Amino acid sequence: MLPQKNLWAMKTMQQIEAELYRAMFRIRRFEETVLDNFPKGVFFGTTHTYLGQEANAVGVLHHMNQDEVVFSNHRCHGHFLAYGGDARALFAELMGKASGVCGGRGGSQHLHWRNFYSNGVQGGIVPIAVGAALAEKRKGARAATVAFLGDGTLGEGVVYEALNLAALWQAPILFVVENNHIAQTTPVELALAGGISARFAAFDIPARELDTSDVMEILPAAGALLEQVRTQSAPRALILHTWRFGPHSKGDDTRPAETIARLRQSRDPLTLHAARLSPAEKEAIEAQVEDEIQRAYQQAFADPYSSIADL
Amino acid sequence: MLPQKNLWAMKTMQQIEAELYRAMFRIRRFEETVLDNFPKGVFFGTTHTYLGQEANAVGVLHHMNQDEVVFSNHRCHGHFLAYGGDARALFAELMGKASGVCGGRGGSQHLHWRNFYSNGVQGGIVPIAVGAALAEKRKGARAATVAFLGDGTLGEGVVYEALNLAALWQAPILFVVENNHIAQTTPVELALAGGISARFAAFDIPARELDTSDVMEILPAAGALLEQVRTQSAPRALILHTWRFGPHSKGDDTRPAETIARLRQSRDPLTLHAARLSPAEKEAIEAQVEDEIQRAYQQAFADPYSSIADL
Amino acid sequence: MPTVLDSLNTALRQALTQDERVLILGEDLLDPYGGAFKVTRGLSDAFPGRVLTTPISEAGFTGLAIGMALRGLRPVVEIMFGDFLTLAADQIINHAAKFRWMYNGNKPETERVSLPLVIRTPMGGRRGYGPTHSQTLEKHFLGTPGLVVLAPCALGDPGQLLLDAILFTNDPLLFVENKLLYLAQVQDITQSDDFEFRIHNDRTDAEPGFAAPTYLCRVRGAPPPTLTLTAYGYMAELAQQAQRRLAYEHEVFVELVVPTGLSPCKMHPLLASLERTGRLLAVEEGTRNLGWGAEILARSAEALGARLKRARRLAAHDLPIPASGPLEAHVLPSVENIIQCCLEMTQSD
Amino acid sequence: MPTVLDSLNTALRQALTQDERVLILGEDLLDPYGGAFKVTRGLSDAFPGRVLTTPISEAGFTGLAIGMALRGLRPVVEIMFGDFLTLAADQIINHAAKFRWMYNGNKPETERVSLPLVIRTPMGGRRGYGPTHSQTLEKHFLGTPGLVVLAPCALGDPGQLLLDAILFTNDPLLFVENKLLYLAQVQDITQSDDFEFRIHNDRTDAEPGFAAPTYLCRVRGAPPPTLTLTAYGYMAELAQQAQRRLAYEHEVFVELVVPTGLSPCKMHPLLASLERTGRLLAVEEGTRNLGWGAEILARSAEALGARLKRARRLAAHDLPIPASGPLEAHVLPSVENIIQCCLEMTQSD
Ligand SMILES: Cc1ncc(C[n+]2csc(CCOP(=O)(O)OP(=O)(O)O)c2C)c(N)n1
Ligand SMILES: Cc1ncc(C[n+]2csc(CCOP(=O)(O)OP(=O)(O)O)c2C)c(N)n1
Ligand SMILES: [Mg+2]
Ligand SMILES: [Mg+2]
Repeated sequence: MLPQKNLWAMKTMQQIEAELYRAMFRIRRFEETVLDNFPKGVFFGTTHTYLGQEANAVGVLHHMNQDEVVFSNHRCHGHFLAYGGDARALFAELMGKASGVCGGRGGSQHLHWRNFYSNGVQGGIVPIAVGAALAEKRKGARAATVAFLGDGTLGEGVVYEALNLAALWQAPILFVVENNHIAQTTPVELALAGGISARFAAFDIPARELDTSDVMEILPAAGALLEQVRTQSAPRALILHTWRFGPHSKGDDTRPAETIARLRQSRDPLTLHAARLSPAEKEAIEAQVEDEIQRAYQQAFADPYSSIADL
Repeated sequence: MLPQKNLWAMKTMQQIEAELYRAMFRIRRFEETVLDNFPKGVFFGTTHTYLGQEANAVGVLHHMNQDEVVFSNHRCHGHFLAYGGDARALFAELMGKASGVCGGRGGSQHLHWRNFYSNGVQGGIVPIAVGAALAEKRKGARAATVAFLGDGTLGEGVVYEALNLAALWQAPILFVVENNHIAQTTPVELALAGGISARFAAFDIPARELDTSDVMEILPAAGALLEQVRTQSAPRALILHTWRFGPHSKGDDTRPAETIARLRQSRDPLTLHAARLSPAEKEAIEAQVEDEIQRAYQQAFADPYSSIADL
Repeated sequence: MPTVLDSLNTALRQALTQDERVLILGEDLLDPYGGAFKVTRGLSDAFPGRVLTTPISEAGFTGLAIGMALRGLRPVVEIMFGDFLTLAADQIINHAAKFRWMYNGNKPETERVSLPLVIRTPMGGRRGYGPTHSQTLEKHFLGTPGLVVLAPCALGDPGQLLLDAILFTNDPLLFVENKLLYLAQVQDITQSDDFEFRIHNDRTDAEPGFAAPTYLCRVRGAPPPTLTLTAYGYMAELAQQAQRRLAYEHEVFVELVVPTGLSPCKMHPLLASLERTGRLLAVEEGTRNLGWGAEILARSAEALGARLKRARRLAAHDLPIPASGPLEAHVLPSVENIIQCCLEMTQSD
Repeated sequence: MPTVLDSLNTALRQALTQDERVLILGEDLLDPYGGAFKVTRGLSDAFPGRVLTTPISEAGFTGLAIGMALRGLRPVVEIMFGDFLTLAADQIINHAAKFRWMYNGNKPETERVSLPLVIRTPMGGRRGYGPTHSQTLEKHFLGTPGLVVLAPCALGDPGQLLLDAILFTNDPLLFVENKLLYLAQVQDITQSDDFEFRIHNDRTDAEPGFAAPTYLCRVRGAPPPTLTLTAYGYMAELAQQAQRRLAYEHEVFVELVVPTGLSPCKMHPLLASLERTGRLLAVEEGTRNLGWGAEILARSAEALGARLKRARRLAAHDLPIPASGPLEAHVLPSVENIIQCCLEMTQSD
């Protein structure tokens, strides 16, 4: 949400709520468009959509300043769009087009734009995020770094090396764990012994847990933690219990359809938040976003493929 | 202490105390002999002595049955000797002799004998120990596995992968952390954020902490935990706060001499335990051990070098 | 004929049936999903408790398997993408590969350790997965003392190779499966109309019952070859396509040598062919520098000296693998590239 | 002349002085200890807060340094023993080496990332440290796209090589220091009574100001060489000793080519020498299979074809490195081995 950031102080709550809805709806429609069009063969490789988790990225990244840094993972579209990334460039990246975020080199999981970085190896980017946070600290910047990671990624040892170093050297970083209760097809219970917040406590990193899909709960919690990160120049963790509505990548959901249906009913961040908007406002936003996403898709589609001349 | 094990039930407390003293004194004199003779050039490579930590290995491994398994680390001489390993074979291994524990291939850090294994890469053997414990469990054996690791080794991520797997799959293993407050030259405070027992708690592994150099405190605590490991077929941790009396390897101690002197005064496991023995008994044991170690050294010294014909 | 995937799946099933010490560990292995590439599909249902789905801890569960192997089981590890072998590099290089030799100095037979561990992993690109899910990284593990590296191909019996490895190895073994090979049909080399095959059934000395064959392939009825082409895994498929087209479209006749053992590498079938042709092209999907082909060329140069008239490697460009289809296709070696190279090498001399 | 250790220590001091973005991270670096091999001795006292002693977390602190480099610092990492690079393999291969290329597609200059990271590490045996503290493992990292690998030698100015790397690289760079080289005296190649040197000052194209020279060495006044010997790092020292003895004791004259850039490898000085001699011996301390020498032989065979009359590699035996002195000495290549090989290669033809 970089562009709007400076206006924050001047905004009414209503405006903010509308913006949050717009941001979440943008992700939702982007991801749905990806899944809908995948069978047509327009995209290369595979994808991991953010459906159901939109409130996390939007609630956290709404607070980011221009000079602040975000590290993301394989499920990065939502993070990227919430950071302010361009939908056309992201579509184009997935399509292997020259106009893509990384000119088609990275594809869905490997993005870099401004201070946003993602990679496709679970956990490996976490110590890198800590290093980035320390670099900003050394420059004397009061910039926070955010690192997103999933519940499954808590299986990787390097994450704990990173937590230890972050705590020892007081890196100004917010770890955001998105516990969507599943890793690919593995339920969190089969992969994770003990508790998530206990893992941060073990390294002396204060953690806050939220079990919600309501962006208006995530927003202030994230804001408060980020302020602590900035002012105390120290690590914090935010553990968001959340749900994945779609498949892990494409067509690989082994959960019962009823489970998903129930989740979509009770834990849809868009439905929850839409209730705060007037129907007219909601419709207007949705129409604008729909238009934006469709245009972005069409433009990306029309863009030329990456050229071997650029290699 | 394998050979004596079957006699345990028949032993008096006095006999046990004498045995423990013998075992600790054996380690002490072995290590002192190593350090004393190193400058003569009789050993290859380097060494990490167990001086000051004797009560840990002896208190824990006294309980091991023949079919049980031990994983050790770079500081393995004490573990090896307490396990029942032969002093001559260990001297010979350090001297690169054919009669060495591994025929001179491994040297000081890389030992294998019966169910005892060590390696020189910090932390890497910890998941291997968990796998071994699970293999014994699968065989239906009620055998416990013990894995020793130092405070510094808690920096390695793979240790946490191992803890998670041990807890998820209920491996019958006892993790013994020897927190000697230093890793090479790095004080534990510079390397470890949060707490050691919290790190086990985070993975749902019950841990017991002892801050003692008294083998008679370690012995029952280890015994009780090992019984839990065997009967509940589940992981446990024993955290032993302890002190290294010697250099990390040779001549590389950066701690003030007074600190070491104070530790030797207050926390010497041998002095502490010797008080329980009659002076005559103590002297008799010491004389026997002295003789054993000197003979072991001389024999190893006289043994032929490993031969390239055996490669 | 079955696909390579079916063949491997059957082999795993047989291994679990024939030896109860066999276990499988890896990420997302449980049915109905049955693993990311489905090589383990159906196994967790058929063998409850013996197919263990793990957390995302490549080093950790590889380590577990090493411990299991040391203590008498015969575990099989799946690393979901070969790209993530890097995470288990220390477990493989500094633990598994060393233990057997390092611990066994001077010990009587009964006190020796063995380490029967198979690590299977899919490698390779051409699916648009991008820089961290498309690599051919086995080159970083070739030449590790104590580690055997095998790569099945669509010739012969890839499942048998895997089964033998699981049942008979006593050393840690890396089994590299190219992703595109999975859906290829196994070629019955005894019944080919187009090709003539010979098999060198290299039994590696240390492992009784365990063979890593090398296949020699010529276009049926072709005149003597003027160049030796060597490739493994899925590149062998592309090389065979190139071989056919070279014969039919260009009247250039090459002999194709396809090893399944990459490390240690047995050279005699290749060297025998080179004695005939004097020209060598090694094709691989990994990047060129310090790749498998480097060892092949080095050994050929050592053995033949001036009799090696021309030698070249064809490999991926020296870049990460891009996600965009056209870029990826350009970076990886193609049938066209192979044909082009062979033509250059046989025309000018 | 200073020792190689002094030269490297001075270079680190200069780097910290000349560019305040430079930081050093690694285990046990703080004074008075100053690092396990003392290459960083005195630096933490002189530059408080810029020499960071880390927990035992090779992947973790390498990752930290990658993040620092991405965000504008110029970190230098020390891995205490090169054997433990395996623990950072994923950070190096799947993160550091890829980012620059993968992220920079089609971006304007100002939006590109760079990743100026130097990872220094001591490698090598002959000190009796045994299987996990004596290896020469750089071969597993050579040929990684996006990763530069350098190895200083005692010729010329090893410190300058390190200083240039730290100040001028924009790519991740692995700097491999053989342990026995530390105590060797730097050889002033402009003032040698016994040897004649030529330098090829290969500036790698991408890095202005950053050069990885190759040294050519002949015994002063010797007749034209009949064999090209190539080696790097400490093996270059042994090769030079062999070269001298070959000349004086056997009247066999070889040209020694010592590169400091291992990957990418610049071949022209070597190839030029081979055009003169037609015989190549590559010597390395790592194990033979898929080692540096494989790439050297492969490239030589590609470039020279039948003009490469004889080619061989001399390397460590295909085993872990034993701790016992006599075994270790046998497993690693020696001056005697080099002499023997050169004699065999020049006598029979
Ligand atoms: C090191 C590594 N191992 C395995 C994978 C394959 N993989 C991709 S996503 C994923 C599951 C990740 O789960 P989680 O961290 O919970 O994130 P989520 O997908 O639920 O958002 C796996 C196993 C990978 N990308 N990297
Ligand atoms: C992976 C790895 N990194 C570094 C080392 C070098 N090293 C050997 S012992 C040691 C310190 C270990 O400290 P700790 O675990 O506390 O054990 P202690 O030596 O105190 O018994 C270090 C850094 C190593 N052996 N392995
Ligand atoms: Mg998840
Ligand atoms: Mg310690």
